[in-house]
Amino acid sequence: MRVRSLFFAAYRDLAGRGELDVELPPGATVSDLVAVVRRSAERLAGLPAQPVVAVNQEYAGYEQHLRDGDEVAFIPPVAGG
Amino acid sequence: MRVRSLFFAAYRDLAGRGELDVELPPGATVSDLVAVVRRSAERLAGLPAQPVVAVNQEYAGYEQHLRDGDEVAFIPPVAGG
Amino acid sequence: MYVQITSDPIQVSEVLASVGSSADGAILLFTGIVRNHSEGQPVTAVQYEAYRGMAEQVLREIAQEASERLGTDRLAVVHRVGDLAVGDVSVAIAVSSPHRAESFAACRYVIEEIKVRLPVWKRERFVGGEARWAPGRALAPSPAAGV
Amino acid sequence: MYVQITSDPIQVSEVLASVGSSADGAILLFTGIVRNHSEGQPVTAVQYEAYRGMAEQVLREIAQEASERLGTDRLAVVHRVGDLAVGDVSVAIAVSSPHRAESFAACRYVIEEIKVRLPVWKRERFVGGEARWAPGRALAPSPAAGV
Repeated sequence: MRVRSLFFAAYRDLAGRGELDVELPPGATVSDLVAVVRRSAERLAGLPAQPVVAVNQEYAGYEQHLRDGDEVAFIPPVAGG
Repeated sequence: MRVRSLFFAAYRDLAGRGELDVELPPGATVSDLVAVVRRSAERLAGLPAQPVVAVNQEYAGYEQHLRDGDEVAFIPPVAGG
Repeated sequence: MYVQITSDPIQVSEVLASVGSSADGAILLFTGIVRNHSEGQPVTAVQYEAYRGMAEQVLREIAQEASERLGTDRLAVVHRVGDLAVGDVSVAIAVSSPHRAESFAACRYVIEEIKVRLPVWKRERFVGGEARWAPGRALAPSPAAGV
Repeated sequence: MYVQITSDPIQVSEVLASVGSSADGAILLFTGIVRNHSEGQPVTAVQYEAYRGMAEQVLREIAQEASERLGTDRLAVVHRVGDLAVGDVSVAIAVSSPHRAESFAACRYVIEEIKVRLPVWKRERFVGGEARWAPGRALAPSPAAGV
């Protein structure tokens, strides 16, 4: 299956890109995705070991299983207001 | 000496008047004034035994000594805001 | 710092505009409004009476104390007296500060102190024409003990 | 209830006017403003970036939760994104309720939750042209534990 990773703000600067499509085996979790993303490029290894993520625009835990077409956002510490 | 008593809101309705000039012996305190005022007319006996008072526009204790020309306001429970 | 007791309608936008600065990240505005009910009974209008000179002095003291909590002197408070209709603004408080915590603390302080210290009274008029002085709050410190 | 993420300047008077009713005795307005300083350094401008779709959804959730504290649905919150200058309004929150305690609690709740949950980021530009992402707040619950 394929999921789309999104990088915002400081993470986008770090990644050098705002999006990354990732191929994952069926049954993969958020945890698996984060590991794959961090290994996929040298600059992406600079992401925190456990960044906050949102799956399809909802904050998600690392055990959550992903599905084909999911949108997984890597959320840096927020600074709104 | 002579002091001026002021009655506001519910106390004015009770007193049937907004002001009352009172003659007091030298050295009289707020406590003395309140006693004299409460005795001075039947309707004024309806005032609380110890109403909050302000002397010359500052909240005052009952032991405070009064001086000729002082303005003593009888302050009902407040309801601003 | 701007403090006023007035019988004119309160211009909320002016009160708000009187605070703020380029150093401030937070502005807070509180307005008290004449409600159409009081303790379950429908209210048609109210009348605020003040011990005018003292009320101005007490309001200034409250503003001064709040300003210390605020950390700035960018604070405005206006209390209206006289005849008000439902929906009219009876009090407006505006504050600004670099960070929000101070604005919330100072704004709340002003309205809470007004409720217990300001020599102002409210006469509520009910449907049918009956009117009565709103049950107020006695000052916390006992006068016998010396306020 | 009115909730919006917008790149247009925030019309504070409209946000304020969207709350209030004849049953309400208290109206509270909070505005967040771009300060000219951040942690001791002079700031010239900021840029807010949002994960737009999610931010609107989270802001709606926050407003809903606050509305329960408020006891009314008379709540409006608007957050701006894009390029802002010093003095510009970044966020406006207006609430109204019969009594003031609920307004203070709900208004404070909205801004505190925005600060920890809303997927929005701020890039600060300093005198001399240097810019950096403002140090933000990591979400409190550990993602490993399942948010």
